[in-house]
Amino acid sequence: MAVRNPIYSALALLITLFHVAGLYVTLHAEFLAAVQIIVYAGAILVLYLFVVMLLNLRQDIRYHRQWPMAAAVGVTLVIETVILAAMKGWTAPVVATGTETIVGETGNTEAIGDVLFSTYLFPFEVASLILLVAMIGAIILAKKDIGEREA
Amino acid sequence: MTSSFPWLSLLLILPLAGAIAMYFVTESTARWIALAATLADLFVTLPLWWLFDPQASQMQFTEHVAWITAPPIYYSLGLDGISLPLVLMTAGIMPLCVLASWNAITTRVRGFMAMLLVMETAMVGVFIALDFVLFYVFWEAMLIPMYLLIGVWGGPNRLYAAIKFFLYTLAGSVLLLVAILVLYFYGGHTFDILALSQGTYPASLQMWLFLAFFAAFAVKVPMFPFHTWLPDAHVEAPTAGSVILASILLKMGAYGFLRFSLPMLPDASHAFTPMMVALSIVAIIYGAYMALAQVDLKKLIAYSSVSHMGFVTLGLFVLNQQGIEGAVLQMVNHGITTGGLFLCVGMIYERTHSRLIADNAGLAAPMPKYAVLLVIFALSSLGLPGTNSFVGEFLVLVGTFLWSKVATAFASLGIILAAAYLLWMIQRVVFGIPSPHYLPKLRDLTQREFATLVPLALLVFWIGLYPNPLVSRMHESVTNTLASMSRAKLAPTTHPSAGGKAPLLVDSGEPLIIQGTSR
Amino acid sequence: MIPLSYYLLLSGIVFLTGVIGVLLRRNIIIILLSVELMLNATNINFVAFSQYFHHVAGQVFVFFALTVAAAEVAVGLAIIIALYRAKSTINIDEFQLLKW
Amino acid sequence: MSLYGADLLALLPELIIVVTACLVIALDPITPASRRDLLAWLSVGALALCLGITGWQISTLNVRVSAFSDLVVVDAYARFWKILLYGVAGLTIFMSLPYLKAERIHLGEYYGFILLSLSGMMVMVSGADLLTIYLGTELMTLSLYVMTGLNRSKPHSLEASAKYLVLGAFSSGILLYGISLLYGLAGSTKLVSIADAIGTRGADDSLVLIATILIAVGFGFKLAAVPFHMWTPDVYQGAPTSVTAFMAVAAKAASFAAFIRVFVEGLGGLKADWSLLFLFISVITLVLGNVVAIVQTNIKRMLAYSSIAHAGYALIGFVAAGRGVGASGGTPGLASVMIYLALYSFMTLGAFAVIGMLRKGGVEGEEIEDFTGLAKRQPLAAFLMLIFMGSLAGIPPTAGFIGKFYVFMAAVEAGLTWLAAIALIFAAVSAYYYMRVVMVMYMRDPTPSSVALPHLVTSPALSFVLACAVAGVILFGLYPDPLVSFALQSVLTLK
Repeated sequence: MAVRNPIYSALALLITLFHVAGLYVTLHAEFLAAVQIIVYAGAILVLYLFVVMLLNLRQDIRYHRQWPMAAAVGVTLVIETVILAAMKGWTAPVVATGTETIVGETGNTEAIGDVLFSTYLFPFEVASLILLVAMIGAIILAKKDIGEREA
Repeated sequence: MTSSFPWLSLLLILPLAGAIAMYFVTESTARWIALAATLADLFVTLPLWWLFDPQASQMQFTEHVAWITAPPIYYSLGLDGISLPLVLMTAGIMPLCVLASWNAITTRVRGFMAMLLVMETAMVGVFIALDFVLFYVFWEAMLIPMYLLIGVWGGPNRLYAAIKFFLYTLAGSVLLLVAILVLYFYGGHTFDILALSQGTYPASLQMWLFLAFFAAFAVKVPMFPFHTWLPDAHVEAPTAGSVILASILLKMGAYGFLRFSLPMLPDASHAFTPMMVALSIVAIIYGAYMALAQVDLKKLIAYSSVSHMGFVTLGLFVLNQQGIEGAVLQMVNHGITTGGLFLCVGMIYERTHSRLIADNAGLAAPMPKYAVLLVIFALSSLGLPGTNSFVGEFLVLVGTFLWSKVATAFASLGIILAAAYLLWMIQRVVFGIPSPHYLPKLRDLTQREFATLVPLALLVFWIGLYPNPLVSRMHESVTNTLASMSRAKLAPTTHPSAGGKAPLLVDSGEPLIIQGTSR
Repeated sequence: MIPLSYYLLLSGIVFLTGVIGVLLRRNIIIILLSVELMLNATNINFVAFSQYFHHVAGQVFVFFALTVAAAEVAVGLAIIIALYRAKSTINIDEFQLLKW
Repeated sequence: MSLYGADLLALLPELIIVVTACLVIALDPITPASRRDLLAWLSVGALALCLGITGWQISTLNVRVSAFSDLVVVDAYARFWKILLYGVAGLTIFMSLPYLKAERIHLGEYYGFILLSLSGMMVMVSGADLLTIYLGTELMTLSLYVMTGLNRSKPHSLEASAKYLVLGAFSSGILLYGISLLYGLAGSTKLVSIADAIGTRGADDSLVLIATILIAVGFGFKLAAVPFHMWTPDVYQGAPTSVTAFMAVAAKAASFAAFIRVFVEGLGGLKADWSLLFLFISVITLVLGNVVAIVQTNIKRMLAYSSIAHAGYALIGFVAAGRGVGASGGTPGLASVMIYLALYSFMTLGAFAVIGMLRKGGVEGEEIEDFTGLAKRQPLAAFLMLIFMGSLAGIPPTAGFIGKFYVFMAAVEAGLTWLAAIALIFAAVSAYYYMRVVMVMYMRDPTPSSVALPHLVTSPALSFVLACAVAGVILFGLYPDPLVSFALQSVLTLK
């Protein structure tokens, strides 16, 4: 059952996020597990909760007007996935023989840090631009007196 | 015979230059500029009549310049015996259109004249283009100027008429583009009209292409089920617009059939002949019958156009020398005669502001000059011996007779009906009792108006009495068309990508046209 | 060792939950939360495959996906706040969203 | 050896754009409001510099240069799009100058966002790895979300931004899930590795199909293809007009560029599958776009549906490329998409520039009715709008005709004659709503009762934009050869 109050939804997501972090640990991605908790739980979710409480949203009419349509689409997607998976099966992936750094020799965090500033330097820079846009964009959008700035 | 002097380019550039000049001039000088540009065009065209070699069957005055390299598209122009009379007619009609609009158009004169001149470039371009894409560009380029001519300067119901004209013609011609592209791949990777006319195409493909061509050309002619835009457009357009529509635009459909459908798709043309003849005869009788019922002069002439253009398509699709020559002649004749009639209606409309027969009755006494000219054009329209239409219709009927006697009999009905509605119209308009309300407004023709109509009247008699120079000039080209039809060898049914490479008639090294081996 | 397919199945379920949440719910914040579910499903995939291949590339992708998610949330919530100020509602039906 | 020296040199234009963007944002607080034009000029200067560098790269390095561990490539294909994008961004900035002032939202950051969005697009067109393509897409769309919501005095601006964000995030999620599956298949997100993996595994793998479909859906949102188009009309209508123009032209072009690269270079082995998928999508896209556009009364909304329809036409060229036969393969089809979008930019920018000029009683006149009788009061502007509308309808001798000509030519060559026929019939349908704008401008007189007659806010910058747009529409309509040969050569570097 869907929970009416968005706060509960957010808190449920928080639990999911912790579980996902746990999964990361089982997959030997300790660094990501930490990042997951710090960024997702610590920053993103807190931001959500902050906004939900700021706007004081309690009532929530639960479903979208077009829910039958959406439900139909969802059910179709599920059936399709099952059929596709059952029909063809999935052959094991080819282990690529790329030059990418192998995890395990050094620590996980170290390995990621290593490639992040060598192989993936370019995406890293792009990501920094994305954060710049987000920061300035959020300031501009949330500021109150945007219209009056023009003299 | 290739002339070193670019006559045809000059023909295209002069009106366009006039149209551009409109941007810089005042409203009052716009009329003079337009008149000068159209007259200049006429004077460039006239020498072609004598320079043209009637013995030669190939294109003359050709120009051939690369335009787009991939795919190979050329700025390729030329005249033969079929297009020469039509170009002459276009160049001759346009100054008259300017004269007819001299006082009739009072608002936005510059725009109006610019549109007329752009139309002239496009119309001449359609008749002289030898590259299929170039042809299509000119063909479509007419749409917006004509849309504006009807929609901005037209009558009360002009919005409806303009959009109807626009959509009908556009919807018809979009399939033409597909047909052109298909022909490109089947016809050896060329858009050259002459090369494509030499090609052979599979029978089923010919049928589809014929239908695509038919959609474009039949709407323009207009043939029977596609004619409904015509009465609206003719009635709402300003006088010059009506004249252009009737005299020149309608000829383009027929010209398209003759230039493309017949030589490129001979088998399909043979197969569709019964249908085309049937539709033509229906148009002849239906148009005439509808004309009988009209009380509006413009509508009457519009329906008579449907009827007369039926003769043209009839002559084309009986597929013999007499029929086609008659059809081409009839195209010119209809341009002169109907153009004259529309000019006459426009002049009386300027006086009484009514196009109803009942309002414009009994003009013989107050407007003798006008009455005489109106009678001349009407008699020409009904095909009185001695006038131009007689020669054309006679040739068409002779050609039809060779194909089917029954069809001839039915087509002749159209002539009888034409006599009925035109004579009845004359009886009322010329010899009726003038309504006292309008009588004070009926002044006879001014010198400008007289000068507008007299050249057409002279042409009526000249072609009617001595058509030989015209017919002899088109003879070789018509023979040529029929010869390229009689080859009529079907190509084997293959997709061009399935078989070997088709011969490249126009060479180009671009990768875009390289064909694969299989799909 | 947990087989790879278990992770994929889980991520598939989480992803579908997210998709259906976006399509079904009408509160814009909950829709964004559903999008977070979709992104998390993706991340599970990446990390699982990364472990399977013994490649760090997948984990790096997750790192970037996280960055993007944070940026999207920041902008999204800023828009929501501004919108709420203007309209006093964040109910998606009042914006006529998802018209088919 | 300097670290990454050669790599940075290859990506010098991106670097310049980003540095200028940061500079503009940093300078904004210390620039007095009256001098804010300078920031726009600074941005335009950077664009001109980049145009020169990219032009110089064309003449010197006509090869495929990979940079940053093969995550980005600089090839002729990318340069084609970059040159287009510089032009569009420059014209958008010119268009924005008077528009933003009139709307009283003349912010310095705006130009920074245009440049940041542009740099995202440049990463997209250069990306050789799904990671860079994804990040480029996000950088582009995040900037666009903010720019869409900039005009808060207008009721729809923020709402449009919210819709855009929700559906944009949703589509990114779908795209990302597809990418994760492809990563699982290939062990790498590089397009070449993915192509190899698909080559060895074949197209019958269900996971390959699911991944392809998810990626197609993700890109379908970005391209505004039906049935993933529903954000387009609302966002186009709500966004400030200059932003709408930027979105309709630049974002669409960049999305198409990345889309083509992913599907041709990465998923080329699945040609048969995706060409069938996009065959259906292209047909419903152009049918729905053209039909729904007829009933619109708001001209920005109408142009949104028209832009959906135009995406459908461009997709036809893409489908033709997937079905391409023989030695030339998909070359004509892909080149036709590039030609189409390049020409589409000119007419769309021109049309939006005219809309942005139109004011009615202090606010923007964006209803079609607001154009009533424009030809009488502003004959030149009305005439330009006539040309843009005719070009959008594909009437020769304008650029719109040339674009359609090449797309349909590719379709007929690939044996899709029926598709070309359907598309052309709907092009005739589209002429109806484009000509309605002409009709309103030329054939209707303004009703005397209307209180605030619309008028135009002109400025030299806007005149420049209009002059460029109309020159592009007419010159490429009459002589498209340079563009065509450029596109044909550029597309060859696509593997």
